[in-house]
Amino acid sequence: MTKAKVIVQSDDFDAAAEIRQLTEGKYDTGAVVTFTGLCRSEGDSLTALELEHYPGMAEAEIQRTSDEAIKRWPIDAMTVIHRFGVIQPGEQIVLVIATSRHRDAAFDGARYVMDFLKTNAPFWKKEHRTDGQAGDWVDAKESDEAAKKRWQ
Amino acid sequence: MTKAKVIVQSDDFDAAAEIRQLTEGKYDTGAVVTFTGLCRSEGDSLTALELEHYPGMAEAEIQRTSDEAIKRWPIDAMTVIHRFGVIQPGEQIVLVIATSRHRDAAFDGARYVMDFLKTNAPFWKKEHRTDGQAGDWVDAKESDEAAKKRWQ
Amino acid sequence: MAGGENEVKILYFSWIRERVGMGEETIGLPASVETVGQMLNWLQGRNEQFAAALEFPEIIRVALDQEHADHGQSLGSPREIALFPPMTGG
Amino acid sequence: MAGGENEVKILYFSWIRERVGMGEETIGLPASVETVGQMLNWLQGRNEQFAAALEFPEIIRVALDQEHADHGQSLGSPREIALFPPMTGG
Repeated sequence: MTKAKVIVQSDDFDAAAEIRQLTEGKYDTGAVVTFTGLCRSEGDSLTALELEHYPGMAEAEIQRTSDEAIKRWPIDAMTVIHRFGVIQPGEQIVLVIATSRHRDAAFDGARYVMDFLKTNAPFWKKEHRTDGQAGDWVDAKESDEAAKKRWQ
Repeated sequence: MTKAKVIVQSDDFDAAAEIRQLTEGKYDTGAVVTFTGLCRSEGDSLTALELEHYPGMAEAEIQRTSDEAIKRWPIDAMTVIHRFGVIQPGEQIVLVIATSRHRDAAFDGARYVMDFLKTNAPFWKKEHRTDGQAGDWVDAKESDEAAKKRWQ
Repeated sequence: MAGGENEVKILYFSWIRERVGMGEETIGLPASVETVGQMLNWLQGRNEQFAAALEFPEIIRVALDQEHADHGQSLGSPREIALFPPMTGG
Repeated sequence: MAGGENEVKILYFSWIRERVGMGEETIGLPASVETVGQMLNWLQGRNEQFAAALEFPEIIRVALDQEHADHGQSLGSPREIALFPPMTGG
Protein backbone atom coordinates (compact mmCIF):
# COMPACT_ATOMS: atom_id res chain seq x y z
CA MET A 1 0.00 0.00 0.00
CA THR A 2 1.21 3.50 -0.87
CA LYS A 3 2.17 5.75 2.03
CA ALA A 4 1.27 9.41 1.87
CA LYS A 5 4.12 11.92 1.66
CA VAL A 6 3.74 14.22 4.68
CA ILE A 7 5.75 17.37 5.33
CA VAL A 8 5.46 19.97 8.10
CA GLN A 9 7.65 22.98 7.37
CA SER A 10 7.88 26.76 7.78
CA ASP A 11 8.85 27.34 4.14
CA ASP A 12 6.33 27.90 1.39
CA PHE A 13 5.67 25.04 -1.06
CA ASP A 14 5.24 24.67 -4.84
CA ALA A 15 1.94 22.91 -5.46
CA ALA A 16 2.62 22.43 -9.18
CA ALA A 17 5.96 20.71 -8.48
CA GLU A 18 4.32 18.45 -5.90
CA ILE A 19 1.59 17.48 -8.39
CA ARG A 20 4.24 16.70 -11.03
CA GLN A 21 6.02 14.42 -8.54
CA LEU A 22 2.83 12.41 -8.03
CA THR A 23 1.77 12.15 -11.68
CA GLU A 24 4.94 11.99 -13.80
CA GLY A 25 5.07 8.67 -15.61
CA LYS A 26 1.90 7.44 -13.87
CA TYR A 27 -0.16 6.74 -16.97
CA ASP A 28 -3.00 5.10 -15.11
CA THR A 29 -3.75 8.12 -12.96
CA GLY A 30 -6.76 9.95 -14.42
CA ALA A 31 -7.73 12.35 -11.65
CA VAL A 32 -5.83 14.82 -9.48
CA VAL A 33 -7.62 16.75 -6.74
CA THR A 34 -5.66 19.50 -5.01
CA PHE A 35 -6.73 21.52 -1.99
CA THR A 36 -4.78 24.65 -1.10
CA GLY A 37 -5.60 26.57 2.08
CA LEU A 38 -4.69 30.26 2.04
CA CYS A 39 -4.28 32.80 4.84
CA ARG A 40 -7.20 35.28 4.87
CA SER A 41 -6.92 38.90 6.00
CA GLU A 42 -10.41 38.86 7.57
CA GLY A 43 -11.39 42.15 5.94
CA ASP A 44 -7.88 43.61 6.27
CA SER A 45 -7.97 43.24 10.06
CA LEU A 46 -4.99 40.84 10.11
CA THR A 47 -1.36 41.35 9.12
CA ALA A 48 -0.59 37.66 9.60
CA LEU A 49 -1.50 34.38 11.22
CA GLU A 50 1.06 32.72 13.45
CA LEU A 51 0.84 28.95 13.39
CA GLU A 52 2.11 27.03 16.38
CA HIS A 53 2.42 23.26 16.08
CA TYR A 54 3.43 20.19 18.06
CA PRO A 55 6.52 18.87 16.26
CA GLY A 56 6.43 15.13 15.85
CA MET A 57 2.76 14.71 16.61
CA ALA A 58 1.75 17.08 13.78
CA GLU A 59 3.49 14.85 11.26
CA ALA A 60 2.27 11.64 12.92
CA GLU A 61 -1.35 12.76 13.01
CA ILE A 62 -1.39 13.88 9.36
CA GLN A 63 0.27 10.60 8.39
CA ARG A 64 -2.39 8.59 10.26
CA THR A 65 -5.18 10.58 8.59
CA SER A 66 -3.83 10.35 5.06
CA ASP A 67 -2.92 6.67 5.34
CA GLU A 68 -6.50 6.06 6.51
CA ALA A 69 -7.75 7.85 3.36
CA ILE A 70 -5.53 5.60 1.21
CA LYS A 71 -7.03 2.57 2.96
CA ARG A 72 -10.61 3.78 2.40
CA TRP A 73 -10.42 4.77 -1.27
CA PRO A 74 -8.47 3.52 -4.32
CA ILE A 75 -5.96 6.37 -4.20
CA ASP A 76 -2.80 6.20 -6.32
CA ALA A 77 -0.74 8.74 -4.36
CA MET A 78 -1.14 11.48 -1.79
CA THR A 79 0.92 14.44 -0.56
CA VAL A 80 0.11 16.64 2.42
CA ILE A 81 2.16 19.71 3.37
CA HIS A 82 1.32 21.95 6.33
CA ARG A 83 3.26 25.10 7.20
CA PHE A 84 3.93 26.63 10.61
CA GLY A 85 5.29 30.03 11.68
CA VAL A 86 4.17 33.50 10.59
CA ILE A 87 2.09 33.44 7.40
CA GLN A 88 0.74 36.53 5.67
CA PRO A 89 -2.65 37.03 3.97
CA GLY A 90 -2.68 35.44 0.53
CA GLU A 91 0.10 32.99 1.43
CA GLN A 92 -0.38 29.23 1.34
CA ILE A 93 -0.90 27.35 4.62
CA VAL A 94 -1.77 23.80 3.64
CA LEU A 95 -1.69 21.54 0.58
CA VAL A 96 -3.46 18.22 0.04
CA ILE A 97 -3.08 16.34 -3.25
CA ALA A 98 -4.87 13.06 -3.96
CA THR A 99 -4.48 11.21 -7.26
CA SER A 100 -6.54 8.30 -8.46
CA ARG A 101 -7.73 6.45 -11.52
CA HIS A 102 -11.14 8.12 -11.24
CA ARG A 103 -12.33 11.39 -9.76
CA ASP A 104 -14.51 10.13 -6.89
CA ALA A 105 -11.68 8.62 -4.86
CA ALA A 106 -9.48 11.68 -5.41
CA PHE A 107 -12.24 14.08 -4.30
CA ASP A 108 -13.24 11.96 -1.29
CA GLY A 109 -9.65 11.35 -0.21
CA ALA A 110 -8.59 15.00 -0.33
CA ARG A 111 -11.70 16.20 1.49
CA TYR A 112 -11.46 13.51 4.15
CA VAL A 113 -7.88 14.50 4.92
CA MET A 114 -8.83 18.20 5.20
CA ASP A 115 -11.81 17.44 7.45
CA PHE A 116 -9.73 15.39 9.90
CA LEU A 117 -6.64 17.54 9.68
CA LYS A 118 -8.68 20.60 10.76
CA THR A 119 -9.72 19.11 14.08
CA ASN A 120 -7.08 16.42 14.75
CA ALA A 121 -3.72 17.80 13.64
CA PRO A 122 -2.01 19.76 16.43
CA PHE A 123 -1.80 23.27 14.93
CA TRP A 124 -3.07 26.49 16.49
CA LYS A 125 -3.51 29.85 14.79
CA LYS A 126 -2.90 33.17 16.51
CA GLU A 127 -3.95 36.42 14.86
CA HIS A 128 -1.60 39.35 14.29
CA ARG A 129 -3.80 42.42 14.03
CA THR A 130 -3.38 45.46 11.78
CA ASP A 131 -4.54 47.78 14.57
CA GLY A 132 -1.58 46.74 16.74
CA GLN A 133 -3.73 45.22 19.49
CA ALA A 134 -2.82 41.85 20.93
CA GLY A 135 -4.20 39.20 18.61
CA ASP A 136 -6.42 36.35 19.78
CA TRP A 137 -6.00 32.66 19.30
CA VAL A 138 -8.45 31.56 16.60
CA ASP A 139 -11.42 29.69 18.06
CA ALA A 140 -12.14 26.17 16.88
CA LYS A 141 -15.31 26.00 14.81
CA GLU A 142 -18.15 23.66 15.58
CA SER A 143 -18.71 23.28 11.83
CA ASP A 144 -15.28 21.64 11.61
CA GLU A 145 -16.22 19.08 14.26
CA ALA A 146 -19.48 18.46 12.40
CA ALA A 147 -17.70 18.05 9.05
CA LYS A 148 -15.97 14.89 10.30
CA LYS A 149 -19.32 13.22 10.88
CA ARG A 150 -20.04 12.91 7.16
CA TRP A 151 -17.37 10.22 6.95
CA GLN A 152 -18.89 7.89 9.56
CA MET B 1 -22.52 37.54 -9.36
CA THR B 2 -19.17 36.29 -10.60
CA LYS B 3 -19.13 34.48 -13.93
CA ALA B 4 -16.93 31.45 -14.38
CA LYS B 5 -14.04 31.73 -16.83
CA VAL B 6 -14.58 28.99 -19.43
CA ILE B 7 -12.10 28.00 -22.15
CA VAL B 8 -12.26 25.19 -24.70
CA GLN B 9 -8.93 24.83 -26.54
CA SER B 10 -6.61 22.28 -28.13
CA ASP B 11 -3.51 23.69 -26.36
CA ASP B 12 -2.34 22.47 -22.99
CA PHE B 13 -2.94 24.71 -19.95
CA ASP B 14 -0.93 25.85 -16.92
CA ALA B 15 -2.97 25.01 -13.82
CA ALA B 16 -0.64 26.96 -11.49
CA ALA B 17 -0.98 30.13 -13.58
CA GLU B 18 -4.77 29.77 -13.65
CA ILE B 19 -4.86 29.37 -9.85
CA ARG B 20 -2.69 32.48 -9.44
CA GLN B 21 -5.11 34.44 -11.62
CA LEU B 22 -8.00 33.52 -9.34
CA THR B 23 -6.25 34.11 -6.02
CA GLU B 24 -3.78 36.99 -6.49
CA GLY B 25 -4.79 39.91 -4.27
CA LYS B 26 -7.93 38.05 -3.09
CA TYR B 27 -7.19 38.12 0.62
CA ASP B 28 -10.57 36.75 1.64
CA THR B 29 -10.20 33.54 -0.33
CA GLY B 30 -9.20 30.76 2.06
CA ALA B 31 -9.75 27.62 -0.02
CA VAL B 32 -8.76 26.55 -3.53
CA VAL B 33 -9.91 23.20 -4.92
CA THR B 34 -8.42 22.12 -8.24
CA PHE B 35 -9.40 19.11 -10.31
CA THR B 36 -7.14 18.01 -13.15
CA GLY B 37 -8.20 15.20 -15.46
CA LEU B 38 -5.38 13.31 -17.15
CA CYS B 39 -5.31 10.99 -20.16
CA ARG B 40 -4.77 7.36 -19.08
CA SER B 41 -2.98 4.75 -21.18
CA GLU B 42 -5.32 1.95 -20.04
CA GLY B 43 -2.46 -0.41 -19.29
CA ASP B 44 -0.35 0.84 -22.23
CA SER B 45 -3.07 -0.15 -24.71
CA LEU B 46 -3.57 3.45 -25.91
CA THR B 47 -1.22 5.83 -27.69
CA ALA B 48 -3.69 8.69 -27.38
CA LEU B 49 -7.28 9.80 -26.93
CA GLU B 50 -8.83 11.96 -29.61
CA LEU B 51 -11.41 14.38 -28.25
CA GLU B 52 -14.11 15.60 -30.58
CA HIS B 53 -16.32 18.46 -29.41
CA TYR B 54 -19.26 20.58 -30.50
CA PRO B 55 -17.81 24.11 -30.78
CA GLY B 56 -20.08 26.72 -29.29
CA MET B 57 -22.25 24.30 -27.35
CA ALA B 58 -19.24 22.90 -25.44
CA GLU B 59 -18.44 26.37 -24.09
CA ALA B 60 -22.12 27.20 -23.48
CA GLU B 61 -22.82 23.99 -21.58
CA ILE B 62 -19.74 24.33 -19.34
CA GLN B 63 -20.68 27.96 -18.70
CA ARG B 64 -24.23 26.97 -17.69
CA THR B 65 -22.90 24.27 -15.35
CA SER B 66 -20.27 26.42 -13.67
CA ASP B 67 -22.57 29.43 -13.29
CA GLU B 68 -25.08 27.10 -11.65
CA ALA B 69 -22.37 26.02 -9.18
CA ILE B 70 -21.65 29.67 -8.39
CA LYS B 71 -25.35 30.19 -7.73
CA ARG B 72 -25.56 27.15 -5.42
CA TRP B 73 -22.47 27.74 -3.28
CA PRO B 74 -20.61 30.82 -2.00
CA ILE B 75 -17.83 30.55 -4.56
CA ASP B 76 -15.38 33.42 -5.02
CA ALA B 77 -14.17 32.49 -8.50
CA MET B 78 -14.13 29.59 -10.92
CA THR B 79 -12.15 28.57 -14.00
CA VAL B 80 -12.89 25.61 -16.27
CA ILE B 81 -10.66 24.62 -19.19
CA HIS B 82 -11.38 21.62 -21.44
CA ARG B 83 -9.10 20.51 -24.26
CA PHE B 84 -10.00 18.88 -27.57
CA GLY B 85 -7.90 17.15 -30.23
CA VAL B 86 -5.30 14.39 -29.83
CA ILE B 87 -4.10 14.01 -26.23
CA GLN B 88 -1.42 11.55 -25.10
CA PRO B 89 -1.30 9.49 -21.89
CA GLY B 90 -0.18 11.61 -18.97
CA GLU B 91 -1.33 14.85 -20.62
CA GLN B 92 -3.97 17.10 -19.08
CA ILE B 93 -7.52 17.00 -20.48
CA VAL B 94 -9.61 19.14 -18.14
CA LEU B 95 -9.12 21.66 -15.34
CA VAL B 96 -11.67 22.90 -12.80
CA ILE B 97 -10.68 25.44 -10.15
CA ALA B 98 -13.10 26.68 -7.49
CA THR B 99 -12.08 29.22 -4.85
CA SER B 100 -14.05 30.18 -1.77
CA ARG B 101 -13.78 31.58 1.72
CA HIS B 102 -14.13 28.08 3.18
CA ARG B 103 -13.33 24.63 1.89
CA ASP B 104 -16.84 23.13 1.65
CA ALA B 105 -18.08 25.42 -1.12
CA ALA B 106 -14.85 24.98 -3.09
CA PHE B 107 -15.00 21.16 -2.86
CA ASP B 108 -18.72 21.00 -3.69
CA GLY B 109 -18.46 23.49 -6.55
CA ALA B 110 -15.53 21.76 -8.26
CA ARG B 111 -17.07 18.31 -7.93
CA TYR B 112 -20.49 19.46 -9.12
CA VAL B 113 -18.95 20.94 -12.27
CA MET B 114 -17.02 17.72 -13.00
CA ASP B 115 -20.11 15.55 -12.46
CA PHE B 116 -22.25 17.58 -14.85
CA LEU B 117 -19.48 18.24 -17.36
CA LYS B 118 -18.92 14.48 -17.76
CA THR B 119 -22.44 13.77 -18.98
CA ASN B 120 -23.65 17.15 -20.29
CA ALA B 121 -20.75 18.82 -22.08
CA PRO B 122 -20.57 17.75 -25.75
CA PHE B 123 -17.18 16.00 -25.92
CA TRP B 124 -16.51 12.48 -27.19
CA LYS B 125 -13.36 10.44 -26.74
CA LYS B 126 -11.98 8.06 -29.38
CA GLU B 127 -9.17 5.67 -28.54
CA HIS B 128 -5.96 5.42 -30.57
CA ARG B 129 -4.56 1.97 -29.93
CA THR B 130 -0.94 0.89 -29.55
CA ASP B 131 -1.61 -2.33 -31.51
CA GLY B 132 -2.55 -0.31 -34.60
CA GLN B 133 -6.15 -1.54 -34.70
CA ALA B 134 -8.98 0.91 -35.27
CA GLY B 135 -9.82 2.47 -31.90
CA ASP B 136 -13.30 2.56 -30.43
CA TRP B 137 -15.31 5.50 -29.21
CA VAL B 138 -15.26 5.43 -25.42
CA ASP B 139 -18.57 4.25 -23.96
CA ALA B 140 -20.45 6.53 -21.59
CA LYS B 141 -20.42 5.15 -18.03
CA GLU B 142 -23.58 4.59 -16.04
CA SER B 143 -21.66 5.62 -12.93
CA ASP B 144 -21.29 9.10 -14.46
CA GLU B 145 -25.06 9.39 -14.93
CA ALA B 146 -25.53 8.21 -11.34
CA ALA B 147 -22.98 10.72 -9.99
CA LYS B 148 -25.23 13.62 -11.01
CA LYS B 149 -27.99 12.34 -8.76
CA ARG B 150 -26.11 13.20 -5.59
CA TRP B 151 -26.74 16.89 -6.32
CA GLN B 152 -30.53 16.62 -6.49
CA MET C 1 -42.37 27.93 -47.39
CA ALA C 2 -42.64 25.65 -50.42
CA GLY C 3 -44.03 22.21 -49.58
CA GLY C 4 -44.31 23.15 -45.89
CA GLU C 5 -40.65 22.34 -45.36
CA ASN C 6 -38.30 24.21 -42.98
CA GLU C 7 -34.63 24.45 -43.92
CA VAL C 8 -32.43 23.71 -40.93
CA LYS C 9 -28.76 22.95 -40.31
CA ILE C 10 -28.15 19.56 -38.71
CA LEU C 11 -24.80 18.63 -37.13
CA TYR C 12 -23.64 15.05 -36.44
CA PHE C 13 -20.91 14.10 -33.96
CA SER C 14 -18.79 11.11 -32.96
CA TRP C 15 -19.92 7.71 -34.28
CA ILE C 16 -23.17 9.18 -35.59
CA ARG C 17 -21.07 11.46 -37.83
CA GLU C 18 -19.02 8.44 -38.95
CA ARG C 19 -22.08 6.31 -39.70
CA VAL C 20 -24.08 8.94 -41.60
CA GLY C 21 -20.87 9.90 -43.45
CA MET C 22 -20.96 13.67 -42.85
CA GLY C 23 -20.50 16.27 -40.14
CA GLU C 24 -23.29 18.58 -41.17
CA GLU C 25 -25.95 19.26 -43.76
CA THR C 26 -28.87 21.59 -44.35
CA ILE C 27 -32.16 19.83 -44.94
CA GLY C 28 -35.86 20.50 -45.12
CA LEU C 29 -37.89 18.77 -42.43
CA PRO C 30 -41.53 17.99 -43.30
CA ALA C 31 -43.99 20.14 -41.38
CA SER C 32 -45.48 16.91 -39.99
CA VAL C 33 -42.33 16.44 -37.88
CA GLU C 34 -43.29 18.18 -34.66
CA THR C 35 -41.16 16.67 -31.90
CA VAL C 36 -37.52 15.71 -31.44
CA GLY C 37 -38.51 12.03 -31.39
CA GLN C 38 -40.49 12.35 -34.64
CA MET C 39 -37.47 13.97 -36.27
CA LEU C 40 -35.22 11.04 -35.26
CA ASN C 41 -37.82 8.65 -36.64
CA TRP C 42 -38.01 10.56 -39.91
CA LEU C 43 -34.20 10.77 -40.26
CA GLN C 44 -33.92 7.02 -39.65
CA GLY C 45 -36.08 6.38 -42.70
CA ARG C 46 -33.93 8.44 -45.07
CA ASN C 47 -31.39 5.78 -46.07
CA GLU C 48 -29.34 2.82 -44.88
CA GLN C 49 -26.65 4.92 -43.21
CA PHE C 50 -29.19 6.84 -41.15
CA ALA C 51 -31.02 3.63 -40.31
CA ALA C 52 -27.75 2.21 -38.93
CA ALA C 53 -26.71 5.40 -37.11
CA LEU C 54 -30.10 5.83 -35.44
CA GLU C 55 -30.88 2.13 -34.92
CA PHE C 56 -31.37 2.74 -31.17
CA PRO C 57 -32.97 6.18 -31.13
CA GLU C 58 -33.43 6.12 -27.34
CA ILE C 59 -29.70 6.62 -26.79
CA ILE C 60 -29.33 9.48 -29.28
CA ARG C 61 -28.94 12.91 -27.68
CA VAL C 62 -30.32 15.96 -29.45
CA ALA C 63 -29.52 19.64 -28.99
CA LEU C 64 -31.67 22.46 -30.36
CA ASP C 65 -29.69 25.67 -30.81
CA GLN C 66 -26.96 24.25 -28.53
CA GLU C 67 -29.24 23.27 -25.66
CA HIS C 68 -30.05 19.68 -24.67
CA ALA C 69 -33.59 18.63 -25.68
CA ASP C 70 -35.74 15.66 -24.62
CA HIS C 71 -37.19 13.41 -27.30
CA GLY C 72 -40.72 14.44 -26.34
CA GLN C 73 -39.90 18.12 -26.70
CA SER C 74 -41.50 20.19 -29.46
CA LEU C 75 -39.02 20.91 -32.24
CA GLY C 76 -39.93 24.60 -32.66
CA SER C 77 -37.89 26.39 -35.32
CA PRO C 78 -34.24 26.12 -34.33
CA ARG C 79 -31.45 27.50 -36.49
CA GLU C 80 -29.26 24.50 -35.61
CA ILE C 81 -29.95 20.93 -34.57
CA ALA C 82 -27.28 18.50 -33.36
CA LEU C 83 -27.34 14.70 -32.95
CA PHE C 84 -24.75 12.93 -30.85
CA PRO C 85 -24.18 9.88 -28.64
CA PRO C 86 -23.91 10.10 -24.82
CA MET C 87 -21.03 12.40 -23.92
CA THR C 88 -17.67 11.16 -22.68
CA GLY C 89 -15.69 14.31 -21.91
CA GLY C 90 -13.92 15.31 -18.71
CA MET D 1 10.25 5.13 42.56
CA ALA D 2 10.46 7.31 45.65
CA GLY D 3 7.08 8.51 46.90
CA GLY D 4 5.34 6.53 44.17
CA GLU D 5 5.88 9.35 41.65
CA ASN D 6 6.53 8.88 37.93
CA GLU D 7 8.68 11.47 36.18
CA VAL D 8 7.13 12.52 32.87
CA LYS D 9 7.62 15.28 30.33
CA ILE D 10 4.57 17.50 29.85
CA LEU D 11 4.22 19.88 26.89
CA TYR D 12 1.85 22.86 26.76
CA PHE D 13 0.67 24.55 23.56
CA SER D 14 -1.17 27.69 22.41
CA TRP D 15 -3.02 29.63 25.13
CA ILE D 16 -2.44 26.87 27.66
CA ARG D 17 1.30 27.43 27.20
CA GLU D 18 0.79 31.18 27.61
CA ARG D 19 -1.33 30.81 30.76
CA VAL D 20 0.88 28.29 32.54
CA GLY D 21 3.93 30.36 31.53
CA MET D 22 6.04 27.57 30.02
CA GLY D 23 6.24 25.28 27.01
CA GLU D 24 7.34 22.16 28.80
CA GLU D 25 8.43 20.72 32.12
CA THR D 26 9.26 17.40 33.68
CA ILE D 27 7.20 16.56 36.75
CA GLY D 28 6.34 13.69 39.02
CA LEU D 29 2.68 12.69 38.93
CA PRO D 30 1.34 11.05 42.12
CA ALA D 31 0.59 7.36 41.68
CA SER D 32 -3.03 8.10 42.64
CA VAL D 33 -3.49 9.90 39.29
CA GLU D 34 -4.72 7.07 37.11
CA THR D 35 -6.68 8.66 34.24
CA VAL D 36 -6.22 11.60 31.90
CA GLY D 37 -9.08 13.42 33.62
CA GLN D 38 -7.57 12.88 37.07
CA MET D 39 -4.29 14.31 35.79
CA LEU D 40 -6.04 17.47 34.55
CA ASN D 41 -7.74 17.79 37.90
CA TRP D 42 -4.45 17.38 39.76
CA LEU D 43 -2.63 19.90 37.50
CA GLN D 44 -5.43 22.44 38.05
CA GLY D 45 -4.73 22.36 41.78
CA ARG D 46 -1.01 23.12 41.42
CA ASN D 47 -1.20 26.92 41.34
CA GLU D 48 -3.14 29.94 40.11
CA GLN D 49 -1.77 29.78 36.56
CA PHE D 50 -2.77 26.16 36.14
CA ALA D 51 -6.15 26.85 37.72
CA ALA D 52 -6.72 29.58 35.09
CA ALA D 53 -5.35 27.55 32.15
CA LEU D 54 -7.43 24.47 32.99
CA GLU D 55 -10.54 26.30 34.25
CA PHE D 56 -12.70 24.40 31.75
CA PRO D 57 -11.04 20.98 31.70
CA GLU D 58 -13.68 19.54 29.34
CA ILE D 59 -12.28 21.54 26.42
CA ILE D 60 -8.63 20.61 27.07
CA ARG D 61 -7.20 18.06 24.64
CA VAL D 62 -4.57 15.63 25.83
CA ALA D 63 -2.11 13.53 23.86
CA LEU D 64 -0.17 10.59 25.32
CA ASP D 65 3.02 9.88 23.38
CA GLN D 66 1.67 11.95 20.48
CA GLU D 67 -1.69 10.21 20.22
CA HIS D 68 -5.04 11.78 21.15
CA ALA D 69 -6.45 10.43 24.43
CA ASP D 70 -9.93 10.71 25.97
CA HIS D 71 -10.28 12.08 29.48
CA GLY D 72 -11.53 8.73 30.74
CA GLN D 73 -8.53 6.91 29.33
CA SER D 74 -6.00 5.29 31.66
CA LEU D 75 -2.79 7.33 31.80
CA GLY D 76 -0.41 4.37 31.58
CA SER D 77 3.27 5.32 31.59
CA PRO D 78 3.85 7.62 28.63
CA ARG D 79 7.21 9.23 27.94
CA GLU D 80 5.48 12.44 26.85
CA ILE D 81 2.15 14.07 27.66
CA ALA D 82 0.80 17.15 25.85
CA LEU D 83 -2.02 19.53 26.78
CA PHE D 84 -3.55 21.82 24.18
CA PRO D 85 -6.79 23.57 23.20
CA PRO D 86 -8.98 22.42 20.27
CA MET D 87 -6.92 22.52 17.09
CA THR D 88 -7.27 25.20 14.43
CA GLY D 89 -4.92 24.17 11.64
CA GLY D 90 -5.64 23.67 7.97
